[in-house]
Amino acid sequence: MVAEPKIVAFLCNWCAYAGADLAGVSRIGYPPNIRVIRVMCSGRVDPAFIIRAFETGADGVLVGGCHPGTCHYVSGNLEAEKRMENTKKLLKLIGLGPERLRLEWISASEGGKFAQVVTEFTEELRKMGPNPLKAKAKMEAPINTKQAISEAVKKTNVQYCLECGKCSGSCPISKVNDAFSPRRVVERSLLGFEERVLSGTDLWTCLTCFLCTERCPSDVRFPEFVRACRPMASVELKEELCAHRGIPMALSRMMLNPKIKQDRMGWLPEGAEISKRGDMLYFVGCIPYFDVIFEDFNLELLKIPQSVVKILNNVGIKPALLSNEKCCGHDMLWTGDLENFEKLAKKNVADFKRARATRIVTACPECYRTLKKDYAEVLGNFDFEVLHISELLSELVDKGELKFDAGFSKKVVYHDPCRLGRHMGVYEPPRKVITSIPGVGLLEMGRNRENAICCGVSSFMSCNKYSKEVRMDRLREAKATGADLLVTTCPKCQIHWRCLTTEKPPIDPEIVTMEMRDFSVLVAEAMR
Amino acid sequence: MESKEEAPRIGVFICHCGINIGGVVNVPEVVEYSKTLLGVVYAEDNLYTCSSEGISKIKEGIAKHNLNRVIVASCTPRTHEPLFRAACEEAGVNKYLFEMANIRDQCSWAHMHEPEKATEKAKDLVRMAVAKARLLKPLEEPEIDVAPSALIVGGGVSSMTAALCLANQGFKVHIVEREPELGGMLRHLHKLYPSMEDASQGLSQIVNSVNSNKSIDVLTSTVVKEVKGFIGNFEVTVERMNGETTNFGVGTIIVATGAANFEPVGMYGYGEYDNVITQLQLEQLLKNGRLEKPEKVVMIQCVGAREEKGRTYCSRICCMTALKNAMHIKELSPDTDVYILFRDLQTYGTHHEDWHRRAQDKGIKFIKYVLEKPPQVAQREDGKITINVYHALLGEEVKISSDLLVLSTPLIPQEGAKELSQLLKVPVGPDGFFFEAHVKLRPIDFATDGIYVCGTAHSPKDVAESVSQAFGVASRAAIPMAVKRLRVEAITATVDESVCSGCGTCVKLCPYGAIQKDEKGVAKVTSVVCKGCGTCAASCPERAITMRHFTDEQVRAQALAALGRVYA
Amino acid sequence: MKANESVLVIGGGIAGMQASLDLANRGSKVYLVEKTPSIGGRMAQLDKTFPTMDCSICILAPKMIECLRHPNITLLTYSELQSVKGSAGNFRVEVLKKPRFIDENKCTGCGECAQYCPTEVPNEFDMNLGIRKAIYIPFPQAVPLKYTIDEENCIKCRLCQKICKAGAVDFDQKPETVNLKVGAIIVATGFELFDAGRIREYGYGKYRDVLTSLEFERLLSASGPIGGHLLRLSDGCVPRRIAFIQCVGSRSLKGGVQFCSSSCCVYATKEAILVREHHPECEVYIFYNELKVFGKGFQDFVKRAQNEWGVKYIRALPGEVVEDPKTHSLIIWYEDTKENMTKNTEIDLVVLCPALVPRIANKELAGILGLELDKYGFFKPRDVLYTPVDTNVPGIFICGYCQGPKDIPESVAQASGAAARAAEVIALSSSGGVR
Amino acid sequence: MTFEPRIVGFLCNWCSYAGADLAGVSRIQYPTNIRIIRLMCSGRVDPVIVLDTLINGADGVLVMGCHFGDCHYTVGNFYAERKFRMLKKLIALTDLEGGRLRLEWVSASEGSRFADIVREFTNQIKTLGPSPLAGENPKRDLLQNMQAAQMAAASFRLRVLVGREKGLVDEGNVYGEKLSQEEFDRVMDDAVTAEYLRSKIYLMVRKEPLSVKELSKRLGLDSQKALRHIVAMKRHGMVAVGRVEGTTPLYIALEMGR
Repeated sequence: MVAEPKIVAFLCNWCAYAGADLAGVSRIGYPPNIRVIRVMCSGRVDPAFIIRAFETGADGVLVGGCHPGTCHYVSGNLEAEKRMENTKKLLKLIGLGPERLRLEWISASEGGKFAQVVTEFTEELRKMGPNPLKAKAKMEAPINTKQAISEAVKKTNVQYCLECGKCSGSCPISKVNDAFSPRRVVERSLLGFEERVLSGTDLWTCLTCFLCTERCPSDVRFPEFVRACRPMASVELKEELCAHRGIPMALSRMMLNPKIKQDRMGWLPEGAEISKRGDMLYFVGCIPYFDVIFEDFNLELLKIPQSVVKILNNVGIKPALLSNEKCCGHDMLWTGDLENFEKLAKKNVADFKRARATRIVTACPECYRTLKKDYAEVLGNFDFEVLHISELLSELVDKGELKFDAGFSKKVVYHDPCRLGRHMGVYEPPRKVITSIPGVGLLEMGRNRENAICCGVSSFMSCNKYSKEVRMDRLREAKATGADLLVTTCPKCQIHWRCLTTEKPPIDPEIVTMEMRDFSVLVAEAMR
Repeated sequence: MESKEEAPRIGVFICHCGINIGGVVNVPEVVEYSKTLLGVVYAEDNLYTCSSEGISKIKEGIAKHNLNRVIVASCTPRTHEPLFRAACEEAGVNKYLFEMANIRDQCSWAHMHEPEKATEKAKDLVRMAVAKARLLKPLEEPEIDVAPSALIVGGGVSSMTAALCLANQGFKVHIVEREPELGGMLRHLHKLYPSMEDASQGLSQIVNSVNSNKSIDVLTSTVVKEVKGFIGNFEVTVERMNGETTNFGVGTIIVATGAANFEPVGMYGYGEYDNVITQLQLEQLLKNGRLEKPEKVVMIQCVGAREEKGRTYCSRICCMTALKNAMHIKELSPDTDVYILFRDLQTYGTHHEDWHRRAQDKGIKFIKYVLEKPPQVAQREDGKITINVYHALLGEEVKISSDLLVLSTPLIPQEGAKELSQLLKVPVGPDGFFFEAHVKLRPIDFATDGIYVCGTAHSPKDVAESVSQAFGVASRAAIPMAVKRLRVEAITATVDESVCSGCGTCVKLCPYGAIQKDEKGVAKVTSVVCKGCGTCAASCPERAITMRHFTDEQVRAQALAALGRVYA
Repeated sequence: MKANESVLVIGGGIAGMQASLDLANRGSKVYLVEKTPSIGGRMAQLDKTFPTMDCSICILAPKMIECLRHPNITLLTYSELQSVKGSAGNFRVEVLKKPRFIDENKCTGCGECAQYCPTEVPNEFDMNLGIRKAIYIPFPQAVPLKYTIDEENCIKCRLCQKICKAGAVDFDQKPETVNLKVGAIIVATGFELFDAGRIREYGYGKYRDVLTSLEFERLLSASGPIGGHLLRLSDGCVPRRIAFIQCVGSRSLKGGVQFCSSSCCVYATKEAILVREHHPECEVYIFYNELKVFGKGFQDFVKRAQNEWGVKYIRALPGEVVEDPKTHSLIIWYEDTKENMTKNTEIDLVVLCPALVPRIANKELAGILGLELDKYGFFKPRDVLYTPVDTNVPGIFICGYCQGPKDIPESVAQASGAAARAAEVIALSSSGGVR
Repeated sequence: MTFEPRIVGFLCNWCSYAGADLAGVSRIQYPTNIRIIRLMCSGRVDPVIVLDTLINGADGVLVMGCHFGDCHYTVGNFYAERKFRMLKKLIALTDLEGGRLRLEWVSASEGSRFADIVREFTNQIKTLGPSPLAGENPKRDLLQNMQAAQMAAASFRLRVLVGREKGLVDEGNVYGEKLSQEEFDRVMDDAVTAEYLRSKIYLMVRKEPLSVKELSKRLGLDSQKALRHIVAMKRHGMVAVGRVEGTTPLYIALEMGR
């Protein structure tokens, strides 16, 4: 027998919900597949609600609101319309198809229309077949946290802490938030107050930027300790502290489903030379999704993969791409979802093999670190060479094989993303490439290379007033150099910085409107 | 060289000592001033008169202006007189025709904020020196023999190390130990850091080689009763427990009496609860294997040390002792939780830091406490000790209930240190430990020639450090004994027979018995024995005694010069 | 005097000098080898010494001169050990005497030559803060007071040759090998400074007003590059706020050395007091993690610095020293670990106290002498407890900082100790056979 | 212009002088007024020289030595202390302020104690004001008293007593008779007064021949006592009858040994 479609409906209190009532009052029948959730306004419906609904197995989601012009809250419904468009794009990318999401205007007097919409939608969903995704069970925390933590302590040298305070004197967060001190977390763990470590927000406050690791004379690797503890930490708190309502991670989890066929290649420009298989594989990462999720920021993120392909083609490389590439799993690894991280890693590696790749190039520092370092650790054997685009290009600069056509005179300041810099020690390649662009002058911020500070947010966790301080601090520092352009290799840096424009009350545009460019985009711009 | 006849030709050399003097005192002004003084034929200033450049300047000056008196106005004669005297001698001026004006230690440094007044004072000090110099007379230093034997007071590891080293150099050694057996503090210790070997093992080796060494004469259960004489010729009287006394002579004396352990009665429940003990007592338990496998052990550092008042010093060894014993406990029972409550962990140098890291590996728990908020200690009904310690970092009290509380207490001066210091006429410092001649460059000498100090009698230190010092004194003491003959003080008293009435007052009051009445019934001074204190001269009813280099005339001249009056 | 009654001492610092003087005074012949042009070592570079605040060169100079004048001591400055053969009681040693291009017997140290020499070179003795000429003495109280031409920088204009009335300049001087027979050898090569630039977050080498403590000593010293008038190098202003940072490269398991240099806490205290002495209005901070006050009189010394001199101690190792992009003044970020508050403060002059590390050259020397080094590069005692100055090679002894971190008095006492052991060897060998 | 006292310090080399050095080394500041004379031992401080210093206009004299038991020469400071007591007694007779003279024990490790004493003593002298003996015209009769005191301090009798005190009190005299400290002090007091008066008489008659009557008047002493002193002085060959005026002999001073 065929499974009956399940529809989750979010109906606004004043129109659609009333319409649904009317349908009942008027004894108009409609299929029983629908489960109605009442919201005060369709504007309240967060894309995250929808994504989560699909992630947990809903076959369709219906959003009902008032007709344009009749919104009880003036314009809530228009807001909803915009969001639904955006969400549809995500559904397209992830391969569920936009059709499973439906927005309808239903007034209090349109009982009939409501019944009709439900009936039609149920039919369509029947035709589409069931949503491949199913609700997944929550992961169990390890039983013996005490032991797990003491193992983590040994693994990350936490026992060597001398309480000198160098970590908190370095930590960008501690500087703005006295409540947070890496060494306090350390001391608690050492004196056997594990519970308080796991239940508190400290674990989620750490940016894992490795600045303390870089400087700790006792070689205490705090971020790694934090990472090791997070799987045991309170999941509720994690959800609560996660920015953008966890959409990115939800999407990543969805990709795990074998039946999911993503439609993520839309960005690929005409005439780009790529292949399905090949020695060098370009690992794109989640940029297509970010492009949609952070649409409003106008960061033109798709330019990044486009530029990378252009550059590769220009230097005579025809990269292999994965049409159904999975998330590298970085955020899961760093937020304690080890189970799914491992699954993603395995799937990606399988795909790499299938594509007969031996070398993997990426333009994203997180992907870079995750593939190069963490995959190897988790999977044991990982025999692929992982390159950051800047490494690849600087080699070419050395060989004199990197040719630029269009030089442009710009003062550029380069920001070292934590993952590329301190995590992986890649400081010079991007600089070498940038300075090799005709006309480009490279400036340095006071805190650069090992001493660079984080853009302000990591893994979309704990985005708050403190991370805001950090982000502004970094932007101010960049501005102070007098550069025209702030260049980074990490799309997330740009996202986190640009996100400041949405802050209320608005932040001095002087600071936040600094022109930014992704490394690859900058390079590509200098090529024909 | 006879300078009585010829008129004084005085040269004055005034030192800037970099900016130590020059930064406060107007040196050029003082130079000009000294040129105006009676008898001064030459004056100059130097950046550092003690530099080899300065020294050659003095020599040049003597030659060029054929000076027969030299004055250096710089630092204190206590450290620099020998150097300048030597320079004079090399230039053919008897070294007792040299005089110093202390315009740094007792002027520029002490009056840093009053440059004018300091300059005035400097002038006076130079004037005083000149006044004395005019009356100086050349003197010769008699030579004496040095007995090739040493007395070592104390019988611990420092003492025995020094003894063996001296014996190997061919000297006779007498060890006087008041305890019935040799060994000192080492007898009470279990293991020794950093090597963690048994204290008894190394100790027995040393004791054996000491006992089997023919050149070393060991007197246990014996104390020093009296010491007379001077370097090269000390007369020692020792007394055994049974009251019988022995005398013998030695050339040098080494103080190696060690230190005692502080008993923290009334602190943290010590003496009140039986499971509150000192590290030393813990060593005993470990030594005799009498420590059960406790669930928790807590150690508190700086108990009775580094106090605001009283015992303000750091005892140096307690932190490592605690680490050592903590590690030992962990070896005996890995499941025991060991806490060390400390202020600043004194893990200096290489080995100590090593052990610190190992202790961290072993999971020993370190809690920093602050002097303002010391741990609170109480005993529970079940006998466990509860320790409440304010944890500054966590900003809260941490409560530990422990089976055993171990107090790390400092080493304190050996009882009888003060008596010995008076017996030998050597000082003890404010902390009660023996006080060396110069903290920096004479760390194991006393100001008194021929007497030396080593080991924990000098200040708290561990075995390796004590042994280093012990070898050190073995060298210092060997020097005069190796050269066999010494030149001694020329600054001695002399009696004017024509004036002496033979009243014998001086004979009675001389602490060295350096004055005897001769057959003519007048007083006579044995100058090698005379130490030159001058008490006799100041007391002679007939004022018949002249104290060389500090004659009535010279002193009076200085005094008058100080008052701006000319000596008539 | 019999060969086996003489001793070779390597290193002309306070330890080497003390060992030499002890031996010479007891009648042994001593050859004191120093690789720089003057004896004196590190102590000669210091302005004052703790805890008595004695003027360092003032108490050292007499000893240096005593070494020079002593009939039993032969100074071999500007020389290096080349080879050693034989065994205790009977070592055969080759010492390379580098050419000074100055006839030591003729040179009066008048310094005319240096006045005319056209080539200016940073002065190593002043930690390269000051300058010297290509013909030079490292410092005014140098012993012997003989000039040296450093080949590297000399432009062979021979002006000095024309100037020198004593006719001491001799450009034809060749390296010369001195062969010695000695009964025992004492090694006292001291220490060098950990490269503070390696602790990048403190900006040494990047900011002009971030100095090392030894550079600071030279600034304080009257014979130093700016005559002891404490000023900022960047702008010549009197600093209003000075900070000392402890443990730069020491006590660390990463990027530095694991051991504690044992003297920084106290010498920083000394330097802090000196600052207050120079400029009473200048605020002084000492950033430390653990105050090592184990030495005799140290704790009282620190108390005095706090109570009488108003030196402020902050228990924290700062995270970083950054330059304010606008004002260009230095800002120290730190967590005051007594209050658990992360703060920052503006500082005019930052003094780093780098780890004092064994000399790199020890490796080579150890090779020549056949000595063992510990994992840090210190010479290894035969038995750490009972024979701290002995080595794995009988007849060769070690003392001072090269044996392990220690302060001046400890070095002096230990130097005497090494002298005593050497004396034993001599005694035993002259009475046949060494243990 | 404020009064800047001239203070002379007699310090022993081993403790006090070292203590003074330590004060400087530790940069402990104190007033500049003191001028230090270094002696090997406080026992070397001869009362005659101290008095001489005061006579020549010192506003204050500070004698410093080792603490009891620390003396480098075992007992030098004991003798210093005894001499000093005698000195104080004499000064008391001369009506010069006793506060101008002080004895203190300072060890080599007591730099700050040294500074404290100097500071405190200097202030004390400042409050006392300039010495009446300082400057161009010193107070004449006080000067004469002081000279008498100095002469007494040089006298055989007082010096023997001081030198023998230890012996007499602890070991007893040749006949093995011991004196108690009190007895000795009584003897000492009498001797001091007597020697002082005789010195004074001597100095008077040295200027002009005087009769016992006149002397007793000037000394404010009943003539019997004055006569007894004269007789004693005649015996010691200090004075003789110069000439006889009517029936009253006038005495004159004789030149003495040194």
